[in-house]
Amino acid sequence: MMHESFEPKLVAFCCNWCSYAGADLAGTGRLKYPENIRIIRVPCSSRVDASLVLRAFQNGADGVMIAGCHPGDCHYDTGNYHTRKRMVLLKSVLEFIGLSSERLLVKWISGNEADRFQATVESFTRELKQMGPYEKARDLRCAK
Amino acid sequence: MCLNPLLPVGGIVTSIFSESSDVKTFQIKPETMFDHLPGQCAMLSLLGIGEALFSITSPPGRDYLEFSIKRVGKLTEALHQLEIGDEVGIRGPYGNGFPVEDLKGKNLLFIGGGIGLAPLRSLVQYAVDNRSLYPGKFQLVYGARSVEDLLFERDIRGNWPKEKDFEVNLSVDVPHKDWDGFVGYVPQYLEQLTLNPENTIGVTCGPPIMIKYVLKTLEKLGFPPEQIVTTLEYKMKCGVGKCGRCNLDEHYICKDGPVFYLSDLQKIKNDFCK
Amino acid sequence: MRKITEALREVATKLLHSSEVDLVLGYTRGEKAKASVPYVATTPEEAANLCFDNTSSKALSKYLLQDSFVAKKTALVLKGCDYRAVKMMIDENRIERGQLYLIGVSCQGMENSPFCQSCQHKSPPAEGVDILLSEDDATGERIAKSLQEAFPEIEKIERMSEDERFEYWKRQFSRCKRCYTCRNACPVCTCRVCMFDRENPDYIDAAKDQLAQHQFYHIIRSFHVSDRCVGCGQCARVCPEGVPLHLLHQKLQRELHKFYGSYKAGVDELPNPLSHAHKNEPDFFGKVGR
Amino acid sequence: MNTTIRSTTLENLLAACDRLANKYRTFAPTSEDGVTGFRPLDQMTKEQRQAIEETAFANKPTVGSIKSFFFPDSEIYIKFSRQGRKVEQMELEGMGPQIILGAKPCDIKSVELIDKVFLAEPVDSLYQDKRQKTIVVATVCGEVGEGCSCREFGISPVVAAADLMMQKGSGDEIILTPETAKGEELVKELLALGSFAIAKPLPLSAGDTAVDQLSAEEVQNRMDELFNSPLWDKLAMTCLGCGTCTYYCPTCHCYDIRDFNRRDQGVRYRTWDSCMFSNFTNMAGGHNPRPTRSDRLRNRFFHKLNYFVKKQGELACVGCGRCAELCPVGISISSVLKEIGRDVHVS
Repeated sequence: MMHESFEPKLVAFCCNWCSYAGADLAGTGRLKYPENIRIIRVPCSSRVDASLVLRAFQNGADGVMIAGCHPGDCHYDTGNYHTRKRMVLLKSVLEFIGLSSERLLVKWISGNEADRFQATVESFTRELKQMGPYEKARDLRCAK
Repeated sequence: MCLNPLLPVGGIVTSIFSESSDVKTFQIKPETMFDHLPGQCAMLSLLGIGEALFSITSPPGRDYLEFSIKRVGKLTEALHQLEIGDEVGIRGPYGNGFPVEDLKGKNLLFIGGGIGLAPLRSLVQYAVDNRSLYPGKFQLVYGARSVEDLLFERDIRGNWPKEKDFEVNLSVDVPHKDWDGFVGYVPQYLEQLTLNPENTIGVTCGPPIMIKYVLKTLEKLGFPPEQIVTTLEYKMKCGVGKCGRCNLDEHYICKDGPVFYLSDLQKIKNDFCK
Repeated sequence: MRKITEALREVATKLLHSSEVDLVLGYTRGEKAKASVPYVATTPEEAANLCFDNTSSKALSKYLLQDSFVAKKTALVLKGCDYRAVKMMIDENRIERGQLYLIGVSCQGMENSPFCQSCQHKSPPAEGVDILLSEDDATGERIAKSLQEAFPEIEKIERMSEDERFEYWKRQFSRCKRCYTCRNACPVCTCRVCMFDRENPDYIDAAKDQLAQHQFYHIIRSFHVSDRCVGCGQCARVCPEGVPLHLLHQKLQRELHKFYGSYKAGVDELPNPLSHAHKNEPDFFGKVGR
Repeated sequence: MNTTIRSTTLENLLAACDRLANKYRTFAPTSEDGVTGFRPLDQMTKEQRQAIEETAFANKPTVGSIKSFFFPDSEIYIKFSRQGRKVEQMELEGMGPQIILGAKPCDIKSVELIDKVFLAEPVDSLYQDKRQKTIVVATVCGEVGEGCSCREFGISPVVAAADLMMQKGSGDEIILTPETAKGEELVKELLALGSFAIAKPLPLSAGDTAVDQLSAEEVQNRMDELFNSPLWDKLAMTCLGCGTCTYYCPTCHCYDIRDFNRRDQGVRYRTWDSCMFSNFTNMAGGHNPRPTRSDRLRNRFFHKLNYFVKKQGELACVGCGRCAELCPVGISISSVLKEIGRDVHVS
């Protein structure tokens, strides 16, 4: 059941050195990607811990994406190793508590992969539209 | 259902004066003005950020309320970004205020420390405005950490020294090249001044550690506990003696205080400044 | 556990008598003969009140971080799980081994605790403690179970649909009042200032009727202890609302072992799995990105 | 003239309450995952509904007390939204009338103690509104429960001053005797439903004389003597500094005021706070008048056995036994009363 009118809110934590550069390149390259995305620039994908992801869902995000450098390319050497270790565990917790872990997407996107950034945002937005609005982890005192 | 005492009313900021790098004095006109005693406080609030109790630094009888606020935390930080014309929540007055009746006809010794001069200023100005009721000698002993931290320049160097029989003594904790006044802590300064406890009431307000030693020094200088008045400051949330946190023994500082005679404090078992 | 109690009293009396230690931290009979409670003996006479039985479950090691213990030479009664928590705090330089006299006890398992039924570290290693009191009566309720058998509820929850799982945990978390007993009783939750106690910035909102805030607290706390949990079972035992937190921690530990190999906090050496990361670890977000 | 009525079974009474759901929301004691507490009838499973009778007529209170009906764990009292620099407050929908079935004598007394604080000037309107809109139906205990000491605090387990008294008649019968106008009004509405009959009130035992009741005066003085006793440091050594004892104590009424906002909207709410947390008194400048756990623990017991007596004339404890049962390390009011000794009882 597709929610035609529903426009999902997608919060993307983009690592400054790779994914943010990729998103920037997509922009300068006139590659269109859905404007549902709200990009938050982080020094490294490992800056994002469980509390930031949950805070995004609390504030009404329908999907959270963490985009970092490909393992091995991290500007800080081991940053994305921590990210993948932490996020696979967070996804398990979300799943165990019934909070639909597929709304948390982790993707490695390097500085020159503008098309990969565009494709990821498009597919994730489509999936989120399919899943519909996300209420399970939202703080009900603030509007969507 | 009666009105909820915790609901603030609106107040417009009508003037802002920077006393120092981290203290600003705000003049606020509440929608419904309320009269107050010197030494009473009011809750200032910014919806979404927080609420805190501040002493009213303007004397009673004005058509505005003044608050001097030092930047120490989240709310005070936000208050410091207010501009003239902004709205702020306000409710009060809270606390018992200074015993203005008992002070009539007495010599008054005001002892302030840092931002602690704010509640005293309300009393000093009230006494100056009603000099006939308070004909005695006025002495102010006011200390701050540094020269830049001395607040209310307009009063301590401007109006008050010009008042009849009003002796102003200022001190700073750290020396400064063009400071020729006393350097050291207020309790030490008291011992050097000529203070005559006879028919004099000492009123003090400042950081807890200063109050602790000022009270000791005043007693040493012959002031009986009944002639020493102090204020205490605890974390306060409701301001109406119900939320339970600001108790000193069984007294709620927001309702039974913040002003206490030393004679009352000596009956209290708990030490307000451990 | 009667023999251990007698041996414990004897050791404690000797230690206090010779003032080799300032105090002995152990257990004593609770009021109304319910579970035994933590107890501090400071004189040889008080040592006679010490006891150890299958309700001496409270983890005692965290008290050592309190100012009232820091300057004292302390003797401490340690079950297998308690020893693991103490070892971790020593390795993390939070407490001084030199200030401690460790009295290990061979534990037969606390009453109705799934952790104890599947525990593989019943008593502290002899070389890790100053004295090891053991009692070879096999009457303890030790029916060794595998982790799967001891925590059947985890499979039951995993088999539920996503909505059923959400409803289950929503019902549990909605009873939570955030009294923080689970955190204060947890021997491995030892940050100097807990992020939930910070006021500026306040990471968590104090509302007790918002499921999102309860989820935030319980997910992050179980996250923080996932590679430190020593399986003492206190979190679930102390919760006044009966929230089965041990399932959350056990599930997370199981996931961690599945992804990154088994690690026994307080047994294997530091660093714990989540505090380091390497190139050759499996990458679950590589090709597929899901 | 209070008209006692009889219901054939408790289930019949519950069904009647369901039919009155558009006017009253009814709460009853039951258990969920092994923890007893009050839950609305409209959100109960079948098993929970069947567990009501046993929980309501047990000789011990539920884990959660009725305090939370009047002083909820969290309560929004301002809702606002912000456009630019202008802040606008929105209307909050009020609460409808509610019925609490099965409140115990100790919990009812604890609400009376909190009344002394919240209904004193300036009256706490949030609390007062809930007090006025709630009908309390008491169920007494047969005798003092295993972990309870209500008698020591002048509370008889067989007497309760509530709007209605619910007692077991012969067999499965339930007898309802109104004691206030609110109770009387509910009885009228129940009678109108036609499934109740007028009955003779059951003899209410007068409750035995205060057999070993503590004298508030004596306890207060004894506490003053114990101010510098090593007891507080001793208890504080094993105390965990958590909030269980204060959140589950029916007479604890301390609260915090907090703001929650996201971008341009938010709320200000009141929520339970605990004097056992250091943030309770920790000030922005870093000064904390009660810095150690021993200070806080002493303050908590002093408030109940000394300060409240000095301010309100009564001990702030109803002997419900929750602190003894729920404290993870076994510290409770009796740990202090033991130290106070025997000679403080009403002669």
